[in-house]
Amino acid sequence: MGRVKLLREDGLRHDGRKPDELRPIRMQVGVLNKASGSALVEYGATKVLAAVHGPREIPQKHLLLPNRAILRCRYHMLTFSTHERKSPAPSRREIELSKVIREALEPVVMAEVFPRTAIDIFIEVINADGGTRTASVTAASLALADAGIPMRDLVVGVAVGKVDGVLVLDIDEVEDMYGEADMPVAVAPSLGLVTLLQLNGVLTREEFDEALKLALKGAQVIYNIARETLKSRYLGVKVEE
Amino acid sequence: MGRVKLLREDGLRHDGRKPDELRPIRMQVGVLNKASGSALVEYGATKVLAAVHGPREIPQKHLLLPNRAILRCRYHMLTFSTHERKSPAPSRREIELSKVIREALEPVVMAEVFPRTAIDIFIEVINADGGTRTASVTAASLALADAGIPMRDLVVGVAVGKVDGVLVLDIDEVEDMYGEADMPVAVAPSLGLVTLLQLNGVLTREEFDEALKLALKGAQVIYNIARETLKSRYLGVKVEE
Amino acid sequence: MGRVKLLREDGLRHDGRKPDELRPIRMQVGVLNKASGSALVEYGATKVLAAVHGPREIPQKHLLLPNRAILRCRYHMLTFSTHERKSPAPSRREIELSKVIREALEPVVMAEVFPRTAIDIFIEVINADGGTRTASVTAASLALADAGIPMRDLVVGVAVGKVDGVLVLDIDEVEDMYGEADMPVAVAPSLGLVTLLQLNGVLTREEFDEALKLALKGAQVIYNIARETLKSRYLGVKVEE
Amino acid sequence: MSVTPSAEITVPKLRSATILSMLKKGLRASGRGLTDFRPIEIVPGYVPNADGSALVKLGNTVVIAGVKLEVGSPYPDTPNEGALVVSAEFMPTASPTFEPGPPDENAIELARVIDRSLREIKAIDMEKLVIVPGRRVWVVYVDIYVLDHDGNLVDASSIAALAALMDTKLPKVEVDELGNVKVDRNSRSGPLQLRHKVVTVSIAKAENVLFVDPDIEEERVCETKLVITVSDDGRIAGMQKSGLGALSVEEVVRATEIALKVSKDLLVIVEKSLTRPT
Amino acid sequence: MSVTPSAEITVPKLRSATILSMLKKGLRASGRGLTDFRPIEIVPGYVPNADGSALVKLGNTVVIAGVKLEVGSPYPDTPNEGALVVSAEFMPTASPTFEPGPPDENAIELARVIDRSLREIKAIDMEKLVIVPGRRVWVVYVDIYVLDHDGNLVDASSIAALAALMDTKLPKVEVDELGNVKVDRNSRSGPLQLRHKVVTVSIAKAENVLFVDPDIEEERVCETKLVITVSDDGRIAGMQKSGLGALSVEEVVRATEIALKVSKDLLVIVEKSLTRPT
Amino acid sequence: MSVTPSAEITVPKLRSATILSMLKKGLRASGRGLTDFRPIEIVPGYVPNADGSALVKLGNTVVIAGVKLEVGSPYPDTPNEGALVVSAEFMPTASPTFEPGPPDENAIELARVIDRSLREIKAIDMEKLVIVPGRRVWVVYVDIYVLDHDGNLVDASSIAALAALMDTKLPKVEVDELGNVKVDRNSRSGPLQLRHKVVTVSIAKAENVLFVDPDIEEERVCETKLVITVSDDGRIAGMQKSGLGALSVEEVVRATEIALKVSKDLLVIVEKSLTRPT
Repeated sequence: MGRVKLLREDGLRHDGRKPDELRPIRMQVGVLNKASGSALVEYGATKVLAAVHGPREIPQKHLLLPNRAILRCRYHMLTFSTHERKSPAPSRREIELSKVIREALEPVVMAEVFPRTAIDIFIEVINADGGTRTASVTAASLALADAGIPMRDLVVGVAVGKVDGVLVLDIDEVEDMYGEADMPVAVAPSLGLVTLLQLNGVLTREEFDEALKLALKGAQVIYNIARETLKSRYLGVKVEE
Repeated sequence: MGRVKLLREDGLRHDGRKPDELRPIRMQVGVLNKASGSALVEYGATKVLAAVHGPREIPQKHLLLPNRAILRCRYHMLTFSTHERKSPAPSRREIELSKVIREALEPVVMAEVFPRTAIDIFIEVINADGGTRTASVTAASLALADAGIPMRDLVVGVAVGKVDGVLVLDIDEVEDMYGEADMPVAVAPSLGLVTLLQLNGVLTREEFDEALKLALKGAQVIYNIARETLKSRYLGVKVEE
Repeated sequence: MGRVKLLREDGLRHDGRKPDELRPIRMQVGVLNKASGSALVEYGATKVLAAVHGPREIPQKHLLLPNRAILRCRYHMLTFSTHERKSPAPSRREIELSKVIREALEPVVMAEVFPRTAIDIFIEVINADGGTRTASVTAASLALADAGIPMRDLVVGVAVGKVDGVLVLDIDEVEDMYGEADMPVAVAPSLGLVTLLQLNGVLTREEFDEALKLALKGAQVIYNIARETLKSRYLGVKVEE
Repeated sequence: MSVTPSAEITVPKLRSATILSMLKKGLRASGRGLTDFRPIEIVPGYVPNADGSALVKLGNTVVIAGVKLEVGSPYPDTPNEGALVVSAEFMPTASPTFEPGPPDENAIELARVIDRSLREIKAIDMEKLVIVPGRRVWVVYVDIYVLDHDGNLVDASSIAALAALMDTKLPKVEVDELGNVKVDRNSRSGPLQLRHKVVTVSIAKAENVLFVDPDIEEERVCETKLVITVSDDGRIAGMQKSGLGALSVEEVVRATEIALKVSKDLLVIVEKSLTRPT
Repeated sequence: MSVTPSAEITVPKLRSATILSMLKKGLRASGRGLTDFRPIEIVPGYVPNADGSALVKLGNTVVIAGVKLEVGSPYPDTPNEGALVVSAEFMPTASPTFEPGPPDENAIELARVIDRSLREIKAIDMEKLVIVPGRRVWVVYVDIYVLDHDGNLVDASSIAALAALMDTKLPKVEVDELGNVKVDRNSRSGPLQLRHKVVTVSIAKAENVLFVDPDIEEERVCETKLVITVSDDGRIAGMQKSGLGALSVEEVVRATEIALKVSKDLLVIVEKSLTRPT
Repeated sequence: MSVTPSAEITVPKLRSATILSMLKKGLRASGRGLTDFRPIEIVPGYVPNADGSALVKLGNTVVIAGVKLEVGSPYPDTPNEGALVVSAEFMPTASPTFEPGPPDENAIELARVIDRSLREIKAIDMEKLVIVPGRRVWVVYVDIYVLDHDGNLVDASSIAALAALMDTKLPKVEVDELGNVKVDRNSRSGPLQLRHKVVTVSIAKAENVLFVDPDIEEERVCETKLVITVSDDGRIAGMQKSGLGALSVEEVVRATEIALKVSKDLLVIVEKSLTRPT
């Protein structure tokens, strides 16, 4: 297998981006009718749908907590979202990411407002081109806001990678597959909190510090788009009334 | 694979039947001891056992309905009932047929008489030679009657097929496999209602109308046998007393 | 596959034991912190850990009995405990042995003392070199005692086998695999009761009677070790106070 | 076991009375005629990683279908044909009452109805899907996901499945001298060949009135449904009574007539969506 | 996890007292002697699509066993032998307390007891089941279904399994020069070869009395059971204590004696059912 | 679905207040310093039937890891490398709150964190695991069982996995001219080659204080954890925030510093346990 060249001679990435450049980001909220809240988020060709049901009562009473709402979260990939067809059975990866994404949202959801209820978050990866878990955090965050769930801050996600020895922002599938490291990060920028942090790959301490800074920078841009999306929807609703 | 010839030169079918002729039909009720009701039904070499438990309380209270009994139905094939050994895991076909058969019985069972209970119908295909779902409807209907469940009518089933361009009644496995269409039908003859209708195959509108008539004709014959079977059992019980 | 020779010319077994000789037996109780009781039992290279939780309440109320505690028992093999890696999915063998071991313990546990509770017994086979089910009975029995569950007697297990035509005590994996019969037995020696008895293989009636005697003889030795183990722990606790 | 469903989301009594009393007069609460479909929007090629895909909106019902082609072995009894596998899932995004997990009987029934619609009439030219005769063929996976549920999932899914198949392009393959197949999904050898186009028309029955494309409220008050598959040459290519109730013979015949008529418009709509530049 | 069972269907107190007090006197509520079996009816060849089958009624207990032969690979350590797979299911038709679903521990135990009964004594001549030495062999699937449960399922099942195996005829096979095997189930090459016949005899214990063939009421009041497999040459070919209670050593020995005696009659009954023209 | 956990076993209020108020002062209820691990005991070769194994006690936490080598096919995209499969189970022996059954999300996360720790830095020399190039390779199964749970399962498991791998000896194999592989587990061809050694250091956060190796009570009162994998050459080879809470950027950086320092001692301890005569 020939080594894939991820950085071009002009220092740009295989798709023409600069190392610290995001892919085109698109967001839309309120895309579904039967959910309490929903959002569609695209990072380049990565396309993720999130829906929220709740806060609501559930038959599984033993799961509920007396002092807060529980979050239930499923990260799920459509079979045709990936290069090779994904088996419909839940993969260990999907189970892990469901947990990691839930734990990225827990710090900002004001769950104490709705004791003895469940807030259910369903994430469907429609097309996977790298960064699905970080786009999922962003989409889930928007869907929660769209559902009117009070939150301390929006959480947004972005991955930093290392390819051909260089740290790059918002890696896509090819960069993830052939790169040396993938570091997904989710942050609540106004709170200054990191709520998701994974590193798959190897970095020196210096590289790690730099990668973290790059992620924060990218997250801030995505955060601004997310807030803008919610604001224009809110304004839109106003106008319609 | 050589094309199988399903109609002989004399216009009769591969087993010597005329196009509108049923296979030998045998029925027996009360064949099991521990069930509330039971029936064994044979259409030619197709052999189906149905058992009914209930109306009864069940631990899964959340399934129950306040204004009627629920029906629960399982269509299940023994591993050695088919030409090739059937895997013991429930197939998608078995799941679909369990639903289709339940929905064929729902219109005649007077479920409103037993609110907050379950009526369970277990169908075991002992030998499969075509027409198992329609024989199952007939057997389940007899088992329900044997269990003393009040019913608006008996439902009986029969399949019509198209083989070598000709519509034929009560198709067997070979005719199903190599024929052009298989149309299982279940009817409640006294009510004039079609309670199960599927078409697997392609028919013109004219063929469809003709096939439906043929099915109704066959169903009437089976209906008469079913009523005779119940009557003789009832008389038999009387005599024994 | 060449026939394996299990008896040497001097009449000793492949590992140098006499026909009626046990392997080195080691027992230890209270080996775990979070369980109500626990024991580690070794018959030669066979190594089994048992833990008991309870008597305790459980969420599955429908399983509980009004007049006694229920026993719940799982016999489970670690994937690397066997020669070939064991699949992590529960095997039919594990399911059967869980039942057989539970039923070997039922006669001695004074379950009537703790109505409407569950006593849970978890057995982990760490290394399997023959006799895992009988070592499991012994370990479970010690773990129950360590948990302070009142018992009518200790139950201990040992297997007798037939190899090269000779009855031998406490067979190991090789003797089990290439021998002619394997007869695991568990007894409550003070009560004079056989609580587990299986025969996998073929014996004449005379051989069976002799095998049973040999098992009882071995069990008595194991019983003495088990009682000694509990006594020294009890004394040990005393001293520590 | 198949269990009598509880009415998960009940339609308010007043609303359901309105729907039914209007139906009796041949009218629908939405203002639609009895044989009118809701607006249909089709976005072919919605999923780049699929070999073919379509997003379909039927009113507020949203369905995605995607096609993936995989190299596999042919069935022993059809060594020179490709294979077709249709599955469907009702996503928890689509309704507060849908639970995540493997497809339930409703999703399985839907998938099997669409599978038979495509299979019985040989909609796909299976013989064109042979890669190494007798040994390697294309397996066509059609996966249908219901994302938003506002009624008539079967027809929305059948339209999505058809549109996704019409959008499908076969990946290029290389076969070496040993018969090993190498797939290159970045190049395409051409579109999937369809011999027939089919759609389902679900006829709902309530108050002895038959009508098409029930929305979710109409579905909850109607007695039963008859799903009828119609092919582009006007034949009946499948049928399935679905739901608790029953139909008279006369109603069955009338439903068939409606389906044969309405299906023509549906096929035109699908056709157009695929040929317009997207 | 194996769990102490709750007495799903309890025998009325008075009835259970009667059964036990009669047993104490060596009598049974049914009038049977302690070593009497209920009437046994065997219908070999009950299932045309099976390669061998038998319907067995033991009193009101009804069991079907069917045999299917499939071409498979031998186990690596026995390359020149066929394989045997025994399974059992307790059907929900058999008792209001049986749930549909995969076999529970009772069904698994039953299947494994019968599997070992047949396997350990090499009841089937496994070497006769080789089709292509080292590569293709017959796999013998014995599937047992309990249809009606009135006690003593193990013995009814062991009789059914034996009768089904005795009824089994091997399908004809053709092997081409490449070693590919083609099965023709419409012709038969001959009966399955059995080297030994075995039956189980389940001895129940209550009030320190041992008796055979317990019906369902007797099972519910008895303390434990000892299942003993006996071969046609009078050897003990398997054993399994099953149930909550225990036996004394003396009881074990006595149970063995009973089983050795009773088994002879059972084997004669099976033999006869298979040789009479059906 | 991943669900917010209920605090299965709650720490008594007074105890939890003590732990937290001491932490605020930089002290721990156990008397340990903030960067002190509990005593570590490693027993390599604990399981004779494993190809490599280790029992690890970290305070009262007990974990067994075992390695089994099986001959398998390489992944298509790495035809000349062996494969690694890591799994973990939390045994019901370890805690009254653990249920038997397939691994839950916590066990799966733990296994995947350790899998990536080993995989990303290529700790195992995968190219040394080829038996028949392109066709047959060793698959390295690392199975981790938590037997007693007193907190910090990840670090105990990562130590156990590393020690088990260091204990692993490859079975001898013979390859015949047809490429068939025969394994002889009774002889060994040599130790498994490791290119790197890695351990995880889990940093807990409570009251804005960071500390290592939380015991079970500390885990229950802490807000979140950051698991950091460090390699023997002082690089960061993996990271995972785990738990409900969040960290500030400054805390992330500080945690990394702590992990880099502490990991050196851990690696020395593992190294020693494997070289001392056992």
